Amino acid sequence: MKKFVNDPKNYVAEMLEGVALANPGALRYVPAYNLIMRSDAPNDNKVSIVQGSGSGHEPAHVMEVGKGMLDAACPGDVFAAPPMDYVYETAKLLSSPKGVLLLVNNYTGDRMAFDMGKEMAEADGVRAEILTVNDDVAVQDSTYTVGRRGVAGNFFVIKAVGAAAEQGAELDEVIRVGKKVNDVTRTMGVALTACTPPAKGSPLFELGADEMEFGVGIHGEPGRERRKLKDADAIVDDLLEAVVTDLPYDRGDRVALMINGLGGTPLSELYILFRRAHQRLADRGITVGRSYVNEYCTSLDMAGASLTLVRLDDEIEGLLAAPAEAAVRVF
Amino acid sequence: MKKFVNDPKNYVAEMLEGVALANPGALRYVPAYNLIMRSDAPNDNKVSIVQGSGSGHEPAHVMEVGKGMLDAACPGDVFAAPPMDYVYETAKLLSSPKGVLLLVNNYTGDRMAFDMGKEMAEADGVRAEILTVNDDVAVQDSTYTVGRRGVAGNFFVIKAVGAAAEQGAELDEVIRVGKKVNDVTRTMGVALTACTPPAKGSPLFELGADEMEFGVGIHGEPGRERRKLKDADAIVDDLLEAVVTDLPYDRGDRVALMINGLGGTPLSELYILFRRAHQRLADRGITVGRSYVNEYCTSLDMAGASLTLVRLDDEIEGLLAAPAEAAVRVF
Amino acid sequence: MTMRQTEFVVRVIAETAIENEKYFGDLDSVVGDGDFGYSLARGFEKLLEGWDGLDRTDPGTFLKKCGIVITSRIGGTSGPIWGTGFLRAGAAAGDAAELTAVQVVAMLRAAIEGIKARGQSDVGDKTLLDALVPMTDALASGGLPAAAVAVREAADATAEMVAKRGRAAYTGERSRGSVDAGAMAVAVLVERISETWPKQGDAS
Amino acid sequence: MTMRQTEFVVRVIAETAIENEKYFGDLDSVVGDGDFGYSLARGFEKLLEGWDGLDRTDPGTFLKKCGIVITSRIGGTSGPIWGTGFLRAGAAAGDAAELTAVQVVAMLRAAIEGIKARGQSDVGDKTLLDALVPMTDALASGGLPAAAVAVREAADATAEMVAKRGRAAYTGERSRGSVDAGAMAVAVLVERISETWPKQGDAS
Ligand SMILES: Nc1ncnc2c1ncn2[C@@H]1O[C@H](COP(=O)(O)OP(=O)(O)O)[C@@H](O)[C@H]1O
Ligand SMILES: Nc1ncnc2c1ncn2[C@@H]1O[C@H](COP(=O)(O)OP(=O)(O)O)[C@@H](O)[C@H]1O
Ligand SMILES: [Mg+2]
Ligand SMILES: [Mg+2]
Ligand SMILES: [Mg+2]
Ligand SMILES: [Mg+2]
Repeated sequence: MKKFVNDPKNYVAEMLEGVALANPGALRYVPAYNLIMRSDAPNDNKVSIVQGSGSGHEPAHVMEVGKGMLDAACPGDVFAAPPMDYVYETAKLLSSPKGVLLLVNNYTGDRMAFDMGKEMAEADGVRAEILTVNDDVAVQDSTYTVGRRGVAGNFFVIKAVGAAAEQGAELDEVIRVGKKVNDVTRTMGVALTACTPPAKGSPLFELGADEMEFGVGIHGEPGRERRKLKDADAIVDDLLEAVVTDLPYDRGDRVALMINGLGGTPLSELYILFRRAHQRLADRGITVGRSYVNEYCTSLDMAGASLTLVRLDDEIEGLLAAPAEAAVRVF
Repeated sequence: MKKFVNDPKNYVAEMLEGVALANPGALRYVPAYNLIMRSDAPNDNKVSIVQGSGSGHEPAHVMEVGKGMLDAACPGDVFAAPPMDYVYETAKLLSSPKGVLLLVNNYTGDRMAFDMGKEMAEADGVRAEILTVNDDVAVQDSTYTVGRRGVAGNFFVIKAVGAAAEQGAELDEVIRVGKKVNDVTRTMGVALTACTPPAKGSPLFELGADEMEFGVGIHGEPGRERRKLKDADAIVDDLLEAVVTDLPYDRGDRVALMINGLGGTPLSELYILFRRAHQRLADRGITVGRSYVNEYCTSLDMAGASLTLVRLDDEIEGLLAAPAEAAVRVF
Repeated sequence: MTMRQTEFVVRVIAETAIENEKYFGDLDSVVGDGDFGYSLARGFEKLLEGWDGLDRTDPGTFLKKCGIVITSRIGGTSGPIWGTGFLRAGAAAGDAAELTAVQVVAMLRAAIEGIKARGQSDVGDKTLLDALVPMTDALASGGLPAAAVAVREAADATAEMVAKRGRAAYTGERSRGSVDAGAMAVAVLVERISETWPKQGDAS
Repeated sequence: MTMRQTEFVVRVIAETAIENEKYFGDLDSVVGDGDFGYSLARGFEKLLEGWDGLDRTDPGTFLKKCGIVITSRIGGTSGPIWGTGFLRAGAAAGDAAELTAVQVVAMLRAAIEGIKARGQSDVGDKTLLDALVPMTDALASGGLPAAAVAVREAADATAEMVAKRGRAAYTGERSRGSVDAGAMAVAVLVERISETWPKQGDAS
């Protein structure tokens, strides 16, 4: 296994310790609940923003804790939703008179843990609401499934609700904003390699040298279909077609465009994808108002990328442009 | 080849176009010289800071162009120093009465291109100086070799000279600061996989499942020696031993600690490495004053990491803490 | 089923889940995300860590306490699903000191209803329910040996299904051809209980 | 060597470098960074793009113009090294309309001195100099066929050396056992010139 890992059972705990050590003063770490929280949270005059999810998606979400972003994140093990307890304890610790907003990526396990954790916290007097993120167009929303997955688009929901909460908005208002952003956000992903969960020690699946998985989520599972590998531009065209036609995004729209790396793909390639997407959006009469090229929501070491669009209006653009800090360090 | 790539000959140009498209207004792109520059550069009241190097190290250096960082970067092809022409034209374009500082990572090709480019620019009346970065402890500095390589530590030199220049320092002063930072910066790297240059289309070398390359640079070449893979903590201990004993860093020192990903290693693993390094430094009585965990200087999609220490004093810490912006987008 | 036998069954489940961590994880890797074995193993380890302190007033109380640990400490989909199963089984057992075979079947049916409600799922969705339900039917009509045979057949048969719930559902038609990890885990656990039960019966 | 023959030699070098992009790159992958073939190929492509516009006043001028293109447009170590070689050779040729064999050798010696100065390198450092110098010696004493034989032997012999210059030097002792990419490139180019030269001689 070509990974920096000690005992795989300690993978998440050691990572979280690292995050805490790298952000002394700013973040607090509560090992019992895999909890990373702002040291200055909760704040009585601010809605607390919390997100769980499995680990393995870094920087989502533990490294998105900071001013104008999340107040706390309580990840489960790699690709496993946090146990209900973590959600319950986190909600209690982050309890504010203005309320706690629990952000959930739409997966069976996460939803169950958050539903149950929220119920229990409410029984203890915590004011809590859940907001579900489901931006993935690879999954057809039907009565047969749990519905669309929450993938890299969660960044925009976090950023928007984080900004609104920081500005003092009430819980209802924060939820309105979050729903609004989620409703105009769509993502489609592609994987070039399978990832290797540390506890498994080998890739989750085998992929031929000339194959890719189209329509993947963020848990290393196979996608909608296996396709022949294409060049970068052709892949972008396919991703963009799926995303643009889904909402749909129309001529005259102004959007945020995100190219998100899945973990094993270098920045250089992400910018090559970004270039094409930007050009093709221009061809369609869609203007890129804000650009995001980096890793935001990953699947361990998977080589691959996802493309996200957010339809902007003045309100959303203002929230996305609002100042923010995150644990993931650049300077 | 599990990469997002079109014609490999266009790899660098397409990436640079992407960078320019993602930063409208802020950056200017001059295709003829692979040049990415601040739109507001040159500034008559500021030393211009310029860096070349091969491509494939992103975000170094094109995505480090911005206020308080580089004024321009002119990369060559993947792992190839920029042609002399690029350096010459860049120096002319960035010419300021206060001077141009050319940062060079210490490699034969880069040094030759910058020496020649600088000479030619000077003949055209440009005031230019060269500052060489050589932080890699894997290479023994001897008369037989070109000397130590410049690797991820270049980030700190860029950050410091960028801050000093932004504050209006004169060229001599900027150089003093840069040399000072370079002198207290040391790095050691390890690779778990070989990287795949797009034009080659296959990994540069083969590495057994239980092997790693210890003491690698940033061009995908093999390192000082091939070793048996160890667990993350043991690898950190070896890296740290090499770095700490080199300067050496002593009990009572305050340092910046950087864990730099080489491109294919996810953030989660970098924080696992960071944790151990932080703990071991504490054991040695060395305090971590500033923490850096991310990709700063990569080798395409190579899985691996490097560990950098910078001995801090008030001056260096102030420069590292100064505000800065970079093309690589986080929010 | 006595208190001791209840303890025995839960212990076999826990130990077997821990032993099969890798196998269960590999099953979940085919069209899932590979964490199923890890989640179960870590969760049941936690159950065994606090084993001696669990309230043993009666089988129902014991099962409920197990359910609380599982629900609160196992992550992924499995924590809530398995925890709910244990909680509902415990509740159905009431405060009886010993359970008849009929009561055991009723307990399992309660667990199944709980899982269906929690997972918004049903037989045919390619989940552990597709092993648990046929197993319970067989147990009711033919006892443990029949249940062990039925559960293996049922788990194998999930290979023919298209997943409609859980992570495998995202892959749609591609989920056909491989067995469901949860269903196969139920089969392995029930087989192990069946294998070890006679000895337990003798000993008690 | 006439102007036409000079053009011919440079053209063969350019075309052969472009044809061998992959081979040269693979040689540079063993203990280097794999860009050597790419750098040479792209650089000589640029030379051929502007081919018709190059000043052909005399062989010396022509070689200098080639050197300027190569120095300014090829990246990596190879641009400055190869460009310097062409520039110095051109300078040594002066404005002679045709060069004698002795002048050609002197030109090559000038190129070698230029490369040594530019690269701060010498024979024995495991670089292209270890092919270029023995080749020039053989050319002086035995003409082109002898040079072609000598250069191959010399390039092969670099496998025994430890690199002291260039990227391969970073790997220290590990550089032993594989030939130097630059030296082998020189061998391939000289062999090709030698193979094609007679036809050229006939045609001119
Ligand atoms: N909605 C559901 N209802 C009942 N069982 C389910 C449901 N979703 C998944 N399962 C079962 O859980 C197993 C997967 O568990 P686990 O790996 O913990 O979940 P996750 O998909 O969150 O990684 C599946 O094999 C299936 O048997
Ligand atoms: N200092 C030097 N002097 C002369 N030739 C050199 C020197 N360094 C390297 N070379 C030659 O250049 C070749 C590598 O060229 P290239 O791949 O372009 O360089 P880089 O190491 O910058 O990637 C080597 O095989 C060697 O023959
Ligand atoms: Mg999971
Ligand atoms: Mg190179
Ligand atoms: Mg799973
Ligand atoms: Mg090279």
